[in-house]
Amino acid sequence: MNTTTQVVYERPESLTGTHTHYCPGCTHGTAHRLIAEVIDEMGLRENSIGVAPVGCSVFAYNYFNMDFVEAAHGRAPAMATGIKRVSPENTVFTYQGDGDLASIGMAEIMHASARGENITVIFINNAIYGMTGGQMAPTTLPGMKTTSSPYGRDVELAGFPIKMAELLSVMDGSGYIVRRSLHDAKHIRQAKKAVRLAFETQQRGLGFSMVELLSSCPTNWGISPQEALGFISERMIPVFPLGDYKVNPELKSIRV
Amino acid sequence: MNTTTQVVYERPESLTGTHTHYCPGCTHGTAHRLIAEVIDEMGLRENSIGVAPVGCSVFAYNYFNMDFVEAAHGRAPAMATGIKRVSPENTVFTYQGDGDLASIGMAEIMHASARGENITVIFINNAIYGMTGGQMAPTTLPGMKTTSSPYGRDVELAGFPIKMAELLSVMDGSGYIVRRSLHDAKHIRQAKKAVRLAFETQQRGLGFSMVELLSSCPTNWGISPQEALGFISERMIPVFPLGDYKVNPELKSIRV
Amino acid sequence: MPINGWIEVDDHHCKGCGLCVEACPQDVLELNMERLTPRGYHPAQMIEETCSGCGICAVVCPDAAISVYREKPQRQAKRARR
Amino acid sequence: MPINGWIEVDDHHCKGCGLCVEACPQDVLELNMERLTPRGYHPAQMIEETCSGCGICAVVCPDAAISVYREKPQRQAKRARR
Amino acid sequence: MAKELLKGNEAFAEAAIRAGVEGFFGYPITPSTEFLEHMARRMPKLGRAFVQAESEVAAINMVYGAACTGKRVMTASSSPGLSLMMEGISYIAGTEIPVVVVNVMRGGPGLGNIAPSQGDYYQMVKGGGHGDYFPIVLAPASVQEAIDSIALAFDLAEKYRSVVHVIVDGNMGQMMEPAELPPMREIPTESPPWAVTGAKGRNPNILTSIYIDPVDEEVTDLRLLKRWKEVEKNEVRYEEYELEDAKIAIVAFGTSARVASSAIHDAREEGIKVGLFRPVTLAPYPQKRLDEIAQQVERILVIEMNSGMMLDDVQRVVQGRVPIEFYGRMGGITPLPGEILEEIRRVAANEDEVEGDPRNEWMTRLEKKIMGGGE
Amino acid sequence: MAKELLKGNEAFAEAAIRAGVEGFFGYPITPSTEFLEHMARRMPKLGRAFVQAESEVAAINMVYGAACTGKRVMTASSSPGLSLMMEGISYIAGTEIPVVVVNVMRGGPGLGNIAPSQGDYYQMVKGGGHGDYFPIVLAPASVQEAIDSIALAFDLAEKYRSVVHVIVDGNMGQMMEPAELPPMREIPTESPPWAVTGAKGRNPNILTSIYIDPVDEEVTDLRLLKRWKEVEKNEVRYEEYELEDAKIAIVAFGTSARVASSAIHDAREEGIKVGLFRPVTLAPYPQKRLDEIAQQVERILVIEMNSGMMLDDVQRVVQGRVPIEFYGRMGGITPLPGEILEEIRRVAANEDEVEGDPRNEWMTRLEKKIMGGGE
Amino acid sequence: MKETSIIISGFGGQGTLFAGQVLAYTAMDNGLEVTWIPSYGPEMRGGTAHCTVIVSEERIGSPLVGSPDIVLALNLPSVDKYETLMSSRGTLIANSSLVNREIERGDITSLLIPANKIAEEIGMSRLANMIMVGAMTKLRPILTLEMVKTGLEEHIPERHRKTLPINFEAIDKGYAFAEEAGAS
Amino acid sequence: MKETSIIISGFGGQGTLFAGQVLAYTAMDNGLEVTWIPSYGPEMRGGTAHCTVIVSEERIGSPLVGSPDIVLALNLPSVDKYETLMSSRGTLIANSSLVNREIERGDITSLLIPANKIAEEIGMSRLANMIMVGAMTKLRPILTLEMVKTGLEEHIPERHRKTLPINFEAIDKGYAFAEEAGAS
Ligand SMILES: Cc1ncc(C[n+]2csc(CCOP(=O)(O)OP(=O)(O)O)c2C)c(N)n1
Ligand SMILES: Cc1ncc(C[n+]2csc(CCOP(=O)(O)OP(=O)(O)O)c2C)c(N)n1
Ligand code: SF4
Ligand code: SF4
Ligand code: SF4
Ligand code: SF4
Ligand code: SF4
Ligand code: SF4
Ligand SMILES: [Mg+2]
Ligand SMILES: [Mg+2]
Repeated sequence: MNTTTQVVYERPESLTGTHTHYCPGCTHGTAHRLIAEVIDEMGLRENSIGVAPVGCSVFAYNYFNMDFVEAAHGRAPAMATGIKRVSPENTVFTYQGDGDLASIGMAEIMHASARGENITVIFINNAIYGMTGGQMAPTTLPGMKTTSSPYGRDVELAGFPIKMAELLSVMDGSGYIVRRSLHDAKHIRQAKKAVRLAFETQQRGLGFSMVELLSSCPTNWGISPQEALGFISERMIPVFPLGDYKVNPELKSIRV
Repeated sequence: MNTTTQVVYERPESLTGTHTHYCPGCTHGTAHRLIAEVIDEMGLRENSIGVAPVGCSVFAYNYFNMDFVEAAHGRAPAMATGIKRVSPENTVFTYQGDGDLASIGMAEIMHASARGENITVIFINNAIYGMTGGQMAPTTLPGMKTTSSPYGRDVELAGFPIKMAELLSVMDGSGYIVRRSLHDAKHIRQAKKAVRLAFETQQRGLGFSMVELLSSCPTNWGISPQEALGFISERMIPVFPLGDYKVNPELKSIRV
Repeated sequence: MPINGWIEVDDHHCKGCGLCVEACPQDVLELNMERLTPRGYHPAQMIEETCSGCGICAVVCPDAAISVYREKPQRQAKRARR
Repeated sequence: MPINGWIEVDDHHCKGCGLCVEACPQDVLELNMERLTPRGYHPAQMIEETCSGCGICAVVCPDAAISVYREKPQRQAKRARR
Repeated sequence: MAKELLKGNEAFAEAAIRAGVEGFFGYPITPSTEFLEHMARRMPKLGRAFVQAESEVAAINMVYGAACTGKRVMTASSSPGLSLMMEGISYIAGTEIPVVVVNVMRGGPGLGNIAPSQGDYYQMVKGGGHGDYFPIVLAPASVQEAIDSIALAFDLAEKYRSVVHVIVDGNMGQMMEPAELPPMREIPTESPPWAVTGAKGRNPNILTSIYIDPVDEEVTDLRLLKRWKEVEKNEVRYEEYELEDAKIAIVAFGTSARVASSAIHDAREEGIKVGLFRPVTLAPYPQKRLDEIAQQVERILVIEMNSGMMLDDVQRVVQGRVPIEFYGRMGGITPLPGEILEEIRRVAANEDEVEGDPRNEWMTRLEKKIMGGGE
Repeated sequence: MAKELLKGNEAFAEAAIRAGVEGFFGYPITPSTEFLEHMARRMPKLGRAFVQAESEVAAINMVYGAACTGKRVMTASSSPGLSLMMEGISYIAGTEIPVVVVNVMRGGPGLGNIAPSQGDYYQMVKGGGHGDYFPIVLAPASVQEAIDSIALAFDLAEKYRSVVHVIVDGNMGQMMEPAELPPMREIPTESPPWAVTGAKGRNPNILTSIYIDPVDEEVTDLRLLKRWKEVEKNEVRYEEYELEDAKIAIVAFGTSARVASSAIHDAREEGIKVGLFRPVTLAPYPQKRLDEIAQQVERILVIEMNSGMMLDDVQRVVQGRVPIEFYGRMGGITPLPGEILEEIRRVAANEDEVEGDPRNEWMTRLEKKIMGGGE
Repeated sequence: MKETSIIISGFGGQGTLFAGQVLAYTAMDNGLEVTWIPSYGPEMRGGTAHCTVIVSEERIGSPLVGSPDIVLALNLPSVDKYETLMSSRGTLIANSSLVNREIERGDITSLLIPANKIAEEIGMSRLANMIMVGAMTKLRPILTLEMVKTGLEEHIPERHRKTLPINFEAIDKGYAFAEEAGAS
Repeated sequence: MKETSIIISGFGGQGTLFAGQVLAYTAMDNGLEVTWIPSYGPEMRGGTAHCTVIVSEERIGSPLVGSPDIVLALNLPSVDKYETLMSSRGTLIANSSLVNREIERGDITSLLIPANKIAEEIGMSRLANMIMVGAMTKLRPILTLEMVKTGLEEHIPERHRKTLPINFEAIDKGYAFAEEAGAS
């Protein structure tokens, strides 16, 4: 039988060739890939404007092969709102860490969703401040040690992890709010579908869309990349259950 | 039969004698009264520190007969956090409008509740910015005309009303989160019980407590005080359902 | 019916909003259109003697302008804790 | 078993994190401890020829360093849309 | 178009619309709120973007985003609102994109009050945000001039890829004056080459203010500084009134300058040779001309609605050539022509050297005035 | 206590603890984060309050609240974080309560970078917030001096019910130097009379910054200004090095001054009579002494890690008595002693008049330097 | 006339700001320089509302005055405040319906006019402000009766146009009252 | 010695910062002035980590130097960067385990030492940094072998105290290698 070569996987066009500054095994890279793949599949590269946060992914604009802006810490949803309102024809997305989105940027993310801004938010929940060297995030697990919770997060003093998908699903302006994980191939595939649906939400004008991705930070968790994936599945998922928190009925029919 | 005079109602000690600057029939006054009555009943006047917002109630400190500070717009929960953390023995409460709490102060209220700060928040939802002359609030009803939504709030452009009690009830740090109304005697009595329970939550160290009070703004709604009460019951309650959104089980046994 | 309740309205606080007038189940209140308070409002006043001392007017008054009193049989004569 | 899949690892992107090694269901990957990439990492490499072309390694690779190819019977020979 | 009687804030907002503003993002605050309210009425009807943001922090970041698309966008606020925008403004400056910000100043610090003030001079002119950047600052003194300033602000912002502040006080925002609005400008259909619009048929555009390598940041800072030197060369604006033969020069901006001109009018009738130097651009500061004037007059009197902020710049420029006196009102009080006339008379009569900080004597006089009897 | 090798940020934080700080509220940001991390380790063990706030906006408002109770409280951050605190700082100033704020400055504007800078001079010294207020600003130049500054900052804050900024750059925050920590101070048990503590047995205390009647606000502003005059009278601090016989005075603060002192050392070996004037308090600015020095030397060279901000103040003070030159590095670059030595040589050799803005020539030289070959 | 300053002051709701705008429009339409500035801000709820109108043949410097030339005082606090501040030879017109005292200063022209009462008589109590304006056109005709009427006609908001006749009536009544009373 | 500047540079994880701290502590304990300053900030992930140590008998002005007197270069990029910058008559010690080239400058003293290899030989590959420090105490004894050992003993974190002997061994090996090699 004659055979030919089939490409099962190749680097997406929506990524540049630049080597990332992420630590080995950090799933920021995985998230980037998924977004790039989805944008390729939907043919949106030349139409998209990304908004990078302040956080480890601050240089995201060097890795995505499309127009990008860099927001102030936490303000990416406001910046995206500004862009989308004057350029509704563009596909606008933010990429934000948990410090960025859930701590300093809490007001902006809540209001972007309340307004039902037609933007897509990719939210990287790695339970830590990666960029500044491992401080407690709003999503840090109870008891987890960080440089600013050196005795383990004491919920009496430092409060409880914030569940953004749950919160944003309360908002009437939200069209698509889900939580996924990046800890193994199956979950990564599910995450990609969610990213696709989030962009579909925007393309159809169904309001605010957010995909929360449980992500690893081997460096600041102080464990190996592989152990970090185990930490996600064993420690994070129980606190941040995966699932669909809000899905506009119009999206249910889409097959991706 | 001999009779004696029983005092059914007298002005609470926790209010000063100062005439308020509120418009006639504005239920800000009602809310003040309830807080003062509860503080009197619990004997907390000499222990309490109130935090006034920026909003029509900016001068609350002139009306309450206790120590008070004036916060920057929206930041009352942060200010209260600062006070409570260094003075845990004091009873600390904020009094905030919907612009203050749900718009500019969204991050601070969400995080105070996430941290389970042992403070009490009285939230006056009057669906408008009173002080600045009637602009749209995050709680303005769909279709409602304000000076910044002159054609009626268009949810496509200006988003949907934000439901703070629902949102705050998602937070693990919240001990007592309820919504009440000030539109008639029965509801005012229920509101007072809620205010009481909110302060009890604080006294027992059960975390963050918030009472959302649906309140009137006859001036900026452009209707009479009596009509304004009707507006609350007929128009606001359907959008902001009254109820207990989160109640720490330890509170259930308290009779007030 | 004998008097068993009455109210006092404080001129300093009353703003003539009329909420007590609407709320009184005995319908014994009215705004006094003849008189202005020092702050320029027509204050509320009792116009009939059938007040039950139920306190509803005080509960709805945003300005804590109303005090409510009631006659009580002596047995329970202890002054209520305020 | 005949070869029906293979992968290529891009030295420029691979950081030797080992996630592909752990994920490969055919257990055909390993980090090359003999070699450093220009950026100083031990890159992943195929060590056996039993790759199924399943693509799992590429799915888990955070650095999009892996390309995956598969032999296909000619009937379905249309190059897959990328 | 004929003159109409226009309310400051509404006129400025309408001027922005006529200048082709495509996005307004703001948050209500007295005494600038009518600006936002006018935008709420007009922008949706024109199919342009209006968002009442959740805060001034969000508003300036919406402006930041929208400006990145190359469209004309702006915000307007008042003093505390501006403080909340400082981070965003520093980012905008560092990203080198054009943005117009209007500040209708009120009394401070803190919550202060809503009365007219010029107490944000330092914040607006020296850069209240972090890092080295150089906003252009226009300080018009009439409704008409403010209207014209708005279009000018957009032009300067675009020409120099800069932040432009238009600062007025509550008086200017709230008053009505006859003025003429310009015709509607056409909105340009082409985007500037740096704008993010989707990377169709070109390399991606990236707009950022991070330069992690200090060398790159220094190059950027130097580029900003050199551009600023261009601004200093080309864009200095000022107005003079009765200065030709003046022995006393009043230096004042905005409302203070207006009020001073009334007083000068009266003083001239008394035979006092006094004139007005009014910087229209507070940044770039019209230092060359002020320097010349300092060589002509015998005394300078700086008048501000603050504790003496522009005074620093006047002292820096005048370099001790001529004595400088100061008169200020603070906390939301607008000086009246009569007060300034008195000051002019005092300065005209008094030939003493001014010793040390020009504010010292003023403070004593002011204290007597406000403690002994009040306004 | 003996000297230890201490890391700047940690030492400053520990100094605050020893000075009796009862509450720290902050948000991580490079290059000040170790300050917060040290507090996270130490404060809970001491039973004192530590909160990692959700943002710098929240942090400064937590500080604001906590300070209202009369306890010693503080925050620490870096440049963009400071911009977000401007509203809160203006409120604190307007409420007249003592607060200490540490800024470990980095390169800007915007996100910039994390390298050491002095680019927040305007923001910190002139008041980046709205309205008329007067922060005290200390600029220590060694780890030991910074340690001592922290206790001093609390004392000054309380004495004058004022905001006190301690500003250093990333170098100071990150470096280790032998230094001695002071012993633990006792925490006062009594509250100041104005503090909110619960109105037990006294009339309620109200702490606010709103004065809706401009007359009241003006009285407040005047009170602040008069207090500031007291500060100017009592609290000026500076350091001099090799100035006695100097013909050239370098004026620099913080790290720039340290680096300059190395260069001065070397220049003296070459026989160049150069000395250093180092303002320790940037506000109040040591203007009287600088004025005297200006009458002694032949030339002044201002050195900063920014585009020439303190330069404005030097020009204002010197009043043209002696030519002023400028040398700055921007964007996070710390000048090296060798560069400054070169500048000293140049200034010593060159007897030309300096024309116009002292930055003009510097810009040309800097451009050549960084464009032609880089760092 | 070189420059004339007018303050119209009363309770919120008495139409002081609108009355001032009518004067300002009228001045503008007649080729004069003019400024109008209100006391502003709902943040100042309570107290009086007033506006200052300055009319001049030359460019106007200050839009504010310390000593107004003309004051229309619709309530007692306004009389209390401005009687002392007014410039000598100024004109104070006070609404005697709400001002139960005499004017004391002798160096000014003053008129007590029962503006509320007259307004009620013509059937629209809100028009006390126009009664006062009418009186002013008699006592200080920098803007004449006819000019003001034309100004009003040109600038009355469309939704109130039907009240134009009764507004005219109010102005006329004010004018007539002033004419009859003479000034003290 | 008046003032000596030392830069220790390598990949993150090679212990450059700690090695610098050992020198700084040693200097302080021996009554010298000293500053230590790192390249900092996780925001600069990737690239090299280095620190600058300045040791002096007088108060130290600049904690930074343009032309270091001594460089311990643990990897190739560090050699590339500092070889050109070093002051003449400076001392460059390079880790030949990771530096596969010769030192070119002739006006400096240089030593190539296979620090990783020696460290692996003594059984703790992390100690390449201490091998380098040992070599330095031979070539530039501003801080002697004994001083550095005492310094390390005084300041090694408690949890690492058990590694003190092997650290000493590393320092000794470095010293010995430098002694044997002489310098080029
Ligand atoms: C206003 C401001 N505050 C603080 C910082 C410092 N900072 C940079 S990134 C960051 C947090 C990053 O954490 P996260 O958003 O979770 O992203 P990650 O690095 O984990 O991906 C902080 C606090 C900043 N740059 N600006
Ligand atoms: C930073 C800042 N932005 C805006 C304002 C202006 N402002 C004062 S109160 C207010 C809104 C008040 O509305 P709300 O909180 O609902 O209170 P209400 O008056 O309705 O009781 C605004 C926007 C301000 N004082 N400070
Ligand atoms: S620090 Fe953590 S989040 Fe940041 S790149 Fe490294 S592993 Fe990823
Ligand atoms: S404006 Fe509205 S909320 Fe404010 S006092 Fe008046 S009625 Fe109450
Ligand atoms: S107490 Fe009851 S019955 Fe009496 S006046 Fe009040 S509401 Fe009416
Ligand atoms: S409810 Fe109170 S304020 Fe209103 S009319 Fe009655 S007594 Fe007066
Ligand atoms: S394609 Fe599948 S089988 Fe082949 S190497 Fe990758 S994971 Fe292993
Ligand atoms: S997962 Fe990717 S980066 Fe990691 S070792 Fe495999 S190919 Fe290299
Ligand atoms: Mg994170
Ligand atoms: Mg409200």
